[in-house]
Amino acid sequence: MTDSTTLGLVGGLLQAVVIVAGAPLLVGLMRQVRARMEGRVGAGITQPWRDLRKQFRKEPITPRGTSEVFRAAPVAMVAITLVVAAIAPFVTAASPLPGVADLFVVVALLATGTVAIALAGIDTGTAFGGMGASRETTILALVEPTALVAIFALSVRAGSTNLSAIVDSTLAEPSAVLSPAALLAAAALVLVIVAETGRLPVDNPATHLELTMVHEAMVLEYAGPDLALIELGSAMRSAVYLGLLANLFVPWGIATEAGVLALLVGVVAFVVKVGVLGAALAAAEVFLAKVRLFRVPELLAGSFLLALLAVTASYVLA
Amino acid sequence: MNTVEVALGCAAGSALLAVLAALVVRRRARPAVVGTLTAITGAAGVVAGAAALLGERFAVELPWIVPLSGIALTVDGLGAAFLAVSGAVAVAAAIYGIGYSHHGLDSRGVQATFPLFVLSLLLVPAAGSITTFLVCWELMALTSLVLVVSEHRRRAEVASAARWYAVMTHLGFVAVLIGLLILSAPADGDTFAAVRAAAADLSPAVAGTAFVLCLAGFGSKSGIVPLHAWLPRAHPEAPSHVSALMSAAMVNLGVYGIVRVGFDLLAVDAERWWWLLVLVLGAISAGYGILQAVVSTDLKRLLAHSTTENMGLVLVGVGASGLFASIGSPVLAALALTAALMHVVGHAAFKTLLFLAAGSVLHATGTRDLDSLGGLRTGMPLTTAAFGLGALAASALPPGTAFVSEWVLLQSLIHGLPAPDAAPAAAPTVTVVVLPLAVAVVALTAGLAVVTFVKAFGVGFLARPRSDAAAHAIESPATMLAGMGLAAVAATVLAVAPTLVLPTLGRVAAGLVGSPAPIADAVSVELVGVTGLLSPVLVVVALVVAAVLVVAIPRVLAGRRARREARLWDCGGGPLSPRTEYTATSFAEPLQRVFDTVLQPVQDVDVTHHQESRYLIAAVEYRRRVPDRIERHLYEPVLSFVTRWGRAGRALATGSVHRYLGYGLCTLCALMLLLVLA
Amino acid sequence: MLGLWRRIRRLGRIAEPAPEPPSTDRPDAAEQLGGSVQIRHVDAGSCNGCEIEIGAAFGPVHDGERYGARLVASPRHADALIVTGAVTRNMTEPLRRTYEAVPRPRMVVAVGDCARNCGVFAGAYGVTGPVSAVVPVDLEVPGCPPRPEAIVAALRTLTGR
Amino acid sequence: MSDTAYVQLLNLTAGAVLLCAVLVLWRRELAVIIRLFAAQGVALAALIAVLAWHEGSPELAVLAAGVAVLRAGVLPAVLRRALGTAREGTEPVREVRPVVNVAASLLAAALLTLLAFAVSRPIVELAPSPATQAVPIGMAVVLIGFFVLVTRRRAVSHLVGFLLMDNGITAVGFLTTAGIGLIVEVGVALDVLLALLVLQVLTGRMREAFGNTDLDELRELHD
Repeated sequence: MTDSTTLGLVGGLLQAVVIVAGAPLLVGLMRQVRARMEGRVGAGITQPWRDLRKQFRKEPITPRGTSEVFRAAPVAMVAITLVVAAIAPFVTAASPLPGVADLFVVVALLATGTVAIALAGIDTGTAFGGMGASRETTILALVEPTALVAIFALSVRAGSTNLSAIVDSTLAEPSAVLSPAALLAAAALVLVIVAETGRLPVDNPATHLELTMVHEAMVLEYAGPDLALIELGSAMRSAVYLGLLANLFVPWGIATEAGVLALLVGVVAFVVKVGVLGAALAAAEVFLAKVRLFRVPELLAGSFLLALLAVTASYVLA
Repeated sequence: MNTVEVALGCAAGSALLAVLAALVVRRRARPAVVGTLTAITGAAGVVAGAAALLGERFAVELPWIVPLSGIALTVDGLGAAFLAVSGAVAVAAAIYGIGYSHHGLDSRGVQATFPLFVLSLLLVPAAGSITTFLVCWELMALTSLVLVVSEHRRRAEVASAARWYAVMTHLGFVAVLIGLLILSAPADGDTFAAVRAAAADLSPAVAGTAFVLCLAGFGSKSGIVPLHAWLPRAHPEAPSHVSALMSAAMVNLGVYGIVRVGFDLLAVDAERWWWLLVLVLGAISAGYGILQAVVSTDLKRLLAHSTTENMGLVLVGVGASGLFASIGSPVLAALALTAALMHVVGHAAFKTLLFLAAGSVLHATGTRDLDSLGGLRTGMPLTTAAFGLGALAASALPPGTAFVSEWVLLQSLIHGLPAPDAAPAAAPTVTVVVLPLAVAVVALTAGLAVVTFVKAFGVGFLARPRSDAAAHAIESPATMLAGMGLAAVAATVLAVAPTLVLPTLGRVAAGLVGSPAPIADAVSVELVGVTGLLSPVLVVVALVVAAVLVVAIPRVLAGRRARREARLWDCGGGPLSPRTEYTATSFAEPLQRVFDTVLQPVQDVDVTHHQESRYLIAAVEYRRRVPDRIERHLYEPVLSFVTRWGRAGRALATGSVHRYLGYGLCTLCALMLLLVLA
Repeated sequence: MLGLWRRIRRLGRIAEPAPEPPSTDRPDAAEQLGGSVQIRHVDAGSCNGCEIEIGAAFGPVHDGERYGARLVASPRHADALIVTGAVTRNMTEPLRRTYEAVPRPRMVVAVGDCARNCGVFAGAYGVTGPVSAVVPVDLEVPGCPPRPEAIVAALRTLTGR
Repeated sequence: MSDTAYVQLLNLTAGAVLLCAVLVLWRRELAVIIRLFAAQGVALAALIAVLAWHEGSPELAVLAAGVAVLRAGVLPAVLRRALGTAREGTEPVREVRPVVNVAASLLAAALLTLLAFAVSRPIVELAPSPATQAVPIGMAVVLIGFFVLVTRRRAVSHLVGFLLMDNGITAVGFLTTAGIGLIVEVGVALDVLLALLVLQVLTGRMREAFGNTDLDELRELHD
């Protein structure tokens, strides 16, 4: 058993635990930041965990006329996100499953999670479920090109789409982070993340008005443990996306050799990075309003342009 | 006496036996006998292909069959791949057909044509000479045409669809004919070997013309934009197992033709612009096809459009491969070509599955309109499972069949760009400009495919039935389920263990472009020459483990209350009627709005008022159509032109015999004059 | 944007300091919730006076969320219903169905005099009766309309924070 | 200054110039567009300053200062005045409905950038140096400016488009012939000012004539 494999296994397990435990806290942190900037006190960053604990204890409800798809979707979504949380380089650069830690695979896996929830939304047969599914998949389809071209821009430098390889190449030459290519790609990926995690200005996670919902509309039928899984899953998605953004561009602190201290530093660095990113995102949201659904394509076209510029910039500006 | 020869012999024999049986066996037993024999034909084809892929070579000349040139059969690696695919699709379709044929498809003609169609599908990739190829090609076109019209008594649309198909496929045939004749003219003999030998001293102009003609002909066969117009008409109207054969096996042969001509016959004088053309056509087809699929509400039409999309992706791979070969990086060329071949195989598997499932929906409900389907999962669980599997495979999501091939394709595209600090010569401007756009197109296609199949599966099979037919649907007979089962197994195997075929296809591709094999023989997909590693089986295992954890841990930690059934949350109002559900049309509406500059949908709203007061509305009617723009702007002018000339020509034919004889005389004199002058 | 930022800096915290936690005894369902109560609001026929006060209770000044209460969009997500107004005939069945849609353990808070005893609408022809006549009520908030402080106090009784 | 730092700074400033052009295409509010144009002026000046620093030539530094004053100070001020007078009028101060919708024009900008790259690749390979490597960005800015000129309806955004083209030309000029751009720059600046004044007068006249500056109104003059 080589050194990197042990590092991969231990680190993978560790970072999965960290993400599952920390994702609700991240959501709590973001709510707290918003509350403070709106002059409120806020419920404290542990509130999401209280909500989850309560919902796990509540009674599960099966709406009549829904099928296994409806019941399986939350499990599938959380499971997929858990896999990503275990394999992508968050705490350690080495991955437990190198054959899965590929940027395409990760992006596609997260998309699969979205699809599971969308199918569940359709399966309820309510108008809101279908509406949410339709909007969510539309946004998903329009985000895909941006995501993949941005990946392209990142992987050209590393010569591979393997996440560990990209992280290592960034660690090898830190100056590349300040290159226009990297910055443009980062900007594009930020927009991708905003769209995929359903934050403002694409979707308002705190809305009560069904007609403006995207993600919420699909999960209106879930109750108790199923709902808890959904909320945990979407919290983990945000954590995973932010973690990817952080470590693809600012990987420093990530554990590269096995060792308790290295892993500890890795965990701390990861938590700090994601926390800062999340707080920044939440703070930015205070200044934003939700754009109309049919203005979203403009936003995504812009991000696609940024990604494409990132690719060409890496050739134009040697 | 090698396996390929024996297997091909068995295939031909059982096919002819099937034709005979179709003519003599009485109606009730006919589908079973014909289906079984045709399945044997397909299986023999698979065996032949597999044997040839494993290295057996086979060539035979049968001068006595066709006068003048005779028949020459040669099975090499490339042909073998397509042979095996056609055979496999045929097995599933034939078994399925046994149950499917019982409503009106068991007439002698149809039953006798089906085995011939299968046989032609097996012989086209096995053809070793241009004459043989053209003969089999035409046989394939005619038999498929007969099968397309086989339901014309039941539906009026079939006739027009068949007309479109007949015209386009024969124009395509003419193009291929001219192209191949140009190639065979300088060669001695018309075997592929001779043509290959003679191709070296073709002038670039001639070679280019020949290639473009073949591209047009073969492209129209695989539904490449702008020659796709027949495909979304003919494929839906054909009986579903025939649709499967056409959409999963026949279209592949167009790709086969392009690869055969471009990489094999004309390999020596292939030029970069050929492959750029192929790449661009492929990208356009992929994007346009999937856009049409997203907005179409007819289940089988949706699948047909998605066929155009997938063939487009294959051509993107082929074009990229040629491009890489032309800039001198054979490893990437082999990789891209492998991706294309793998996508052909995967597409064959899941498109068969999807068409067969759609057929069993049609069989059970009598409708293909997604807007009136829904809730089929209760009535036909197995079909639902089959279609769900196919949808997952088609939407390029892990763990799905198409994901593997698209991953390999993307890998080749991405590694096509060398590191930025490499010498400019290593990265010609064209690649730096084209590759990112190609990646973007593939990505957009993947995204839209997700929407398409979420729509098809979710709206068509989940939720609540939108019509009585859908509410009372019952599961299909066992043979149909068996056909679907075979396709489902194939799709699953290809998704989880793609390395059963990938390295072999890699060797085929490598042999064509002259490079080392691009994919290592391992459990996980491991690229050779460039870094890239994907192991689908690990993805599956990881997902299963994670799912178990996710189910188990909360139960252990938080206990569990009893599940309660409750009425759907209808905001406290009355029970929701199916009319409040999202339909396929409404599901695709946002995308249609986003892309309305491309699609230009036609929609109109009529409001009928009460006669008492214009403020009271009696009814609101909303109609929306998404006409095919390319068709409107490319085909209709041509058609109107042709009809105009037809009208003009009618003036010549007054019906008087003397005038007709006069025409004859004039022609005769004109010819003699010509002879005198010459 | 900068202007908004400056205003945020200038205003700082608007919320008033938390008053003493209420001493009223909690319904035992509330004990199982552990400091997190998600609330679905149902207007069973109110004059919207109570709605305004509920809005105020979740506004920045009183900030009901700081005690772990949150308004949600669907009764499936909810632990408690806040019902306002005398239950009209047309809202009787919807109210019952909404209650059925809430997963157990569940509670009902009747906010305002109308919800408690139909207030001035008692005996009106369109009124079925008070909320307690349709669904079991766990907690009542008097007042017409009740002050936001009272509503916040009721929420704190549920969350126990 | 160290070579890598020079390259980094050069690239960053060039990237900023391009980014401003793209954002002009993205945003609708005319005020924001003008601010973006000013930002681009700053970036351009910074670019020239970096060149000056690297070459250690004082006149380049002077030019950088001049560019900063003109592109980031004077021209935006003039534009704002035009906008201010527009505000007093009844017309909206946003690019309400461009000829090509925003999403499409962003994709068009992407293609234009690729085109610029493809076109200027040979030029770059004549004398590959960090400065010339950035030439395609100047080209792209020129093309995007032209695109703005073509597809935007409001006179002010037309002016901005025109000025974007000019910025792009200036950038190309400095990146290729660093140092002797003085005469070029002065001449360009002068005729820009001239054109700007002309258009300024035109917009004034138009507002008097039609009450707003939607250039489609000019069709009226045709007959």
